[in-house]
Amino acid sequence: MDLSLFVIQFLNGLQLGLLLFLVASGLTLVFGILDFVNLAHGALYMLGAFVCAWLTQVLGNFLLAVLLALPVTAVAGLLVERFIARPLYARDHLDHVLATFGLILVIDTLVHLVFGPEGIAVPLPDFLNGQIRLTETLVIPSFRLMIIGAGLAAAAGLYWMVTHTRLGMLIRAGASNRTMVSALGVDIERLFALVFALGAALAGLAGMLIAPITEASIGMGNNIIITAFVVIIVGGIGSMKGAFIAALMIGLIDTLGRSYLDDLFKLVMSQDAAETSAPAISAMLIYIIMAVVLALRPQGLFPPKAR
Amino acid sequence: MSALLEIQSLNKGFGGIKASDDLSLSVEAGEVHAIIGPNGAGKTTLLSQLSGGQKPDIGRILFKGRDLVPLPAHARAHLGIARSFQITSLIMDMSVLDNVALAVQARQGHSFRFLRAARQDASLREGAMGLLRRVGLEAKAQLPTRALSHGEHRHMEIAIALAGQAELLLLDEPMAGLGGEESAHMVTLLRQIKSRHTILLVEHDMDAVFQLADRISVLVYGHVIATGTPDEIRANAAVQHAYLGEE
Amino acid sequence: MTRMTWITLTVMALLAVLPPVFFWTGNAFYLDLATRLTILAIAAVSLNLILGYGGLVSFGHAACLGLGAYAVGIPAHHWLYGGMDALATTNGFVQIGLAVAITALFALVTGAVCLRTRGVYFIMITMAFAQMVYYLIVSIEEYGGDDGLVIDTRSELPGFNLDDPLQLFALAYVSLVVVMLVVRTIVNSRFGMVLQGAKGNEERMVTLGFNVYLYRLVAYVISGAICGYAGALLGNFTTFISPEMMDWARSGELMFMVILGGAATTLGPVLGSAAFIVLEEFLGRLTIYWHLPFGLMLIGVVLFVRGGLMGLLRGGKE
Amino acid sequence: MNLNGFSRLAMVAAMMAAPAQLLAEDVKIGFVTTLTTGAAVIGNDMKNAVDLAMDHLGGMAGETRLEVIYGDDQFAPDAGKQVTDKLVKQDNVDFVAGYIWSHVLLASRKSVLDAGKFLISANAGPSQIAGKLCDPHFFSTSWQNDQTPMAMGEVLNRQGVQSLYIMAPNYAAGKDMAAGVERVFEGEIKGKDLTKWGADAQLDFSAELAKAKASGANGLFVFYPGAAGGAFIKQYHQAGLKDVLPLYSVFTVDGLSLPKLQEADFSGVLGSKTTNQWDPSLDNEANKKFVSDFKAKYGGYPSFYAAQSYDAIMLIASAVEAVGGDMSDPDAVQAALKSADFASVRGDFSFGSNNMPVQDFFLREVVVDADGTWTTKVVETVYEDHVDSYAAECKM
Repeated sequence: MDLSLFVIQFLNGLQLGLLLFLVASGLTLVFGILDFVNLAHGALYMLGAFVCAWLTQVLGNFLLAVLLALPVTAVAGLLVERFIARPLYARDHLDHVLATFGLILVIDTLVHLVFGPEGIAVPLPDFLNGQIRLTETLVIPSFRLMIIGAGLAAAAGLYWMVTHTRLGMLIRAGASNRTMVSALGVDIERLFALVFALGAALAGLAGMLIAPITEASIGMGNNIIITAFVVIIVGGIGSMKGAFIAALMIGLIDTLGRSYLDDLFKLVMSQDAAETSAPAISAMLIYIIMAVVLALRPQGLFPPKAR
Repeated sequence: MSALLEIQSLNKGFGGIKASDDLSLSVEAGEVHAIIGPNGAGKTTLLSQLSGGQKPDIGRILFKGRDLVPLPAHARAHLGIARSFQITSLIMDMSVLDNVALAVQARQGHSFRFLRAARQDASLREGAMGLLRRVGLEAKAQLPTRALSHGEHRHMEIAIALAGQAELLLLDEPMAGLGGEESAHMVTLLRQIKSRHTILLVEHDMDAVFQLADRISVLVYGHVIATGTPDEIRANAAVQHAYLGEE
Repeated sequence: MTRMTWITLTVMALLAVLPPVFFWTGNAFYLDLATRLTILAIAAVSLNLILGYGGLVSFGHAACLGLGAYAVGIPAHHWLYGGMDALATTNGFVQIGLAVAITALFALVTGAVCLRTRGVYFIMITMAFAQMVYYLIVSIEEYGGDDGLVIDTRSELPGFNLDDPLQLFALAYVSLVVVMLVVRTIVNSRFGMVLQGAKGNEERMVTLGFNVYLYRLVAYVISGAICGYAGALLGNFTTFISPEMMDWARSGELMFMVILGGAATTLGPVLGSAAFIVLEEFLGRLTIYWHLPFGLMLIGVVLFVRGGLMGLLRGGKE
Repeated sequence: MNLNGFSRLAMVAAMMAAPAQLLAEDVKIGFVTTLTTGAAVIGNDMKNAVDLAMDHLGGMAGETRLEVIYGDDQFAPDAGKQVTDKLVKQDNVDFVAGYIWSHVLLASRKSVLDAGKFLISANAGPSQIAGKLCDPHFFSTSWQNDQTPMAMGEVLNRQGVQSLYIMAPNYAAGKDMAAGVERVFEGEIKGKDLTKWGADAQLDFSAELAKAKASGANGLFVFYPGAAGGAFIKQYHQAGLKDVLPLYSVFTVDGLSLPKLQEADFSGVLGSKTTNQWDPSLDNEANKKFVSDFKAKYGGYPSFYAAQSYDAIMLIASAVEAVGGDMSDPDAVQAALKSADFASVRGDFSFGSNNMPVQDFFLREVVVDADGTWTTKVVETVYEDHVDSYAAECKM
């Protein structure tokens, strides 16, 4: 096996894992603290990508566009919280799933109406558009390294926030004991809105980071949301640590599966069969992992302490 | 009299808190055995371990000589243990009669019967009506459960516990939240039941406990500090300390 | 109750009469629409058994629909193009039997795992299993993979010619009525009482001595098998089968049909699928942006209409 | 006026028949394409071309009024089949045209042909429909999937490329494209990746690109239609593969992706090569009119999808005119279609035995035009009057 190829694929997997973490962390926050299932979380990811792409075209500067697009997605999150999530907190998960399923349709169509169907390409500044040569054979696009860097920074920031700030303390308390938090005299409505907005911004950030690679396109969120759910279920709902570990795990498995599974399959089946079944089986891998994890640990790998 | 239920060195912890701490206790057949103790003493946790809702960390629970610990909750019910809940645990969306009929159905064996309409099944209906008559809720049989008062819910709990014709009834605070008249009514009801069942009663209402219990065990921090007749317990210094000393 | 019975009979009578009338007056397409509606209604009724009465929110029910369709498509495919002689047949009894058996087995195996979990974990793990089947089918080149499977021949049943759209509709309609009666009987039986009791209060049912897990598993298998039957009909209706049928969005639509119509009611799933299909068709004609009003309506129904259409028909009281 | 019962009846009958006759004079064309999801960018381009063709025709084929009804396949075969059913059964169209996607076409084919209507593909050309599933009532104004990549294989041979890595989406056309280039290319195939396609297609190709590079191939052949094409090109450049692993693409760099690539200034795409049966620079009257009017009306170059859609409408119009709007004799309409008596924007055009076009294939290069817009021009002719590989399998 080619070592430098493996390293590159490992970095690719890491990049995917970190993007997944950004989406999943918001999801697990909303889910763990608000007990709200938000299928439309992926739509916020898409919204982030589109707003950022549009701003990049208008302003001509990607980084500036990201800075401006972040609060926009946070506000979008606030609106979703106020008008859809809040009236449904007291209802069961089924209602959450259905309402946010409807919201996906609405946001997808609105984006189609506003930005057109074709998606938007995002030009990068030159210093992000090249490659970085790590060794003679190890060359990686610099933007992908930046995604890894930004993802790690966001993860570190989240970790610091959860462990060291008052908001983080409330979040931790809220995840395990909601009545206690409200008994402390905290305005639970404001806390929930804040958490929702934070989750939306994180998802939006993930969308902004991927847009220069894949372009902002309609339906891009539906692709990632299911994977993100797998991540938080495997990690244990409400657990930041679980989300982080599961995201990296699934990012790596998915990428390495796509890279090596067909070679593996060629050992036991015809070349053609291997080439067509490998991508499908590698797509299946993450679900298999989830089923196995849940069969053994019905609460995920890192269940938060008793609620 | 022989011990129907023998609890041996039960331990159960949640994080740092010990809900059951080397807890041993025996319940004689035919007696009303009351468990009292301050809030957080681990009374409900004890009942949950008996009915199968929670598993002890260590310890044995012998029912008629057989260890219950490895058995799932539904299997314990088949052995003859029924439980009522401290917080009313009824199926609110169903009618009063349906709730009790389900309990009768449970006693009659498995319910993998798909064809005959259960609501037209005389053996279920009549059995359930009989029980409702015993607890005085006959007239409200067809109402949705959520339409009944709290006191009536407590009576339904008793009817459901009786439906199983269980040898051992685990009653978790049947008087909780009842007004004076309702309490008196409940005490009368339990007196009637007493002759036919062994009862393990968890209760805060001391008047009721001293009226009903043959023996009383006092639980403090998951440990039994005293067991005895009502008179013995009244006189026990440790109990007085546990209840009054910390005030 | 009598009022509900009247409404149910009226709706079912309309569903029986209107489609043939459309057909005879030269609107064959509306008969097709009604057939699709009827078949999806069977799937929705089956989902209602576990979701409405059992409280088990399965987000992977479309997998059973797809598996049922492939159970028709794969034997037909081999019959047309050779290979796997043991499987090659157009015999409707074999195909439909296969559909029911496979989906029952699928429900048994996945249900055994899924039912160990609760709440949102259950929602997600049912979806995960459906996705696995989706990708499994995609990976099988022989059966068209992503492109799906075109079957140029329908199931052969004595006395029925399924190539005749009227007869296909008749079969679907009769099936729907039978399935509604079957589910109704199950729900009212002792078994059904346990299932509903477990939805209302699982702990209570366990303490009473019911092995709730087992009852739910049996309900899950029954529901899956009925949905597999609906899938076999759907395969015969479309003569085109693709993994798309099992997409999680399809499962979401089935859930929506049940909720829109009114969960835990006999007629609800039928009303829900009717409303769904009709809206999809006619909003889609008005604008390519029909997902916008459709999505808004979905949100509106969840927010404001408790008990779905059946709730409205009952006059608001639960 | 004094009418007896019989003549009254006759009058009523005549009145009822009259609108039916009027309707019969209108010939209806159903046009199925993708109008939602990201792939709507292709569908809109095709729709624009159809509208332009209708403008050029003045909405008439000779004395007969034409009407076009659009259907959205939502990028999914089942939805495509459903909308086809509606066009055939409810709108009672005479022709169903369009179809970007091979799997949508395969799913919908039976609905159209069983109803005795004519099916005109304006893009998709899966191998089955050119071979064993061919049908007298099916025609194509595009190509069989294998042909364009075969032309690319020929180019690779001529340029002496030794080894190749192949990437394509995992669906009917993707597999056909890979098969096409493999059939002709004489060098070594170092590896092949088929990636997830559909409404939730894989758009991040990092793992595949890394594999392709590590394989040591001399060239990279790709097929990524629509929005995926732009995304692929960007990642190819971000990975810095331009000099290491030259790109040979089909249906990837086109009139739809170039404007976006230009907007994002991916100048690396300039000079890259692709094969096709049409190019905006082709020198014939029909094409000049089509391209200049399209640019005037929609403000950009048409794509090959647009060109094929334009031809599809022109083909239908020619046949309708030839039979004088009388759709009652299917054989006459069939013969009129088969004669392909219209001015195709690709110049010479005729149908082979399986009703697929027999046509030339060109090598094209991405260049900057006089106004500074990125477009393509013809470099050389690769194949002349090329017949697809499945014609022999068609028994018709």
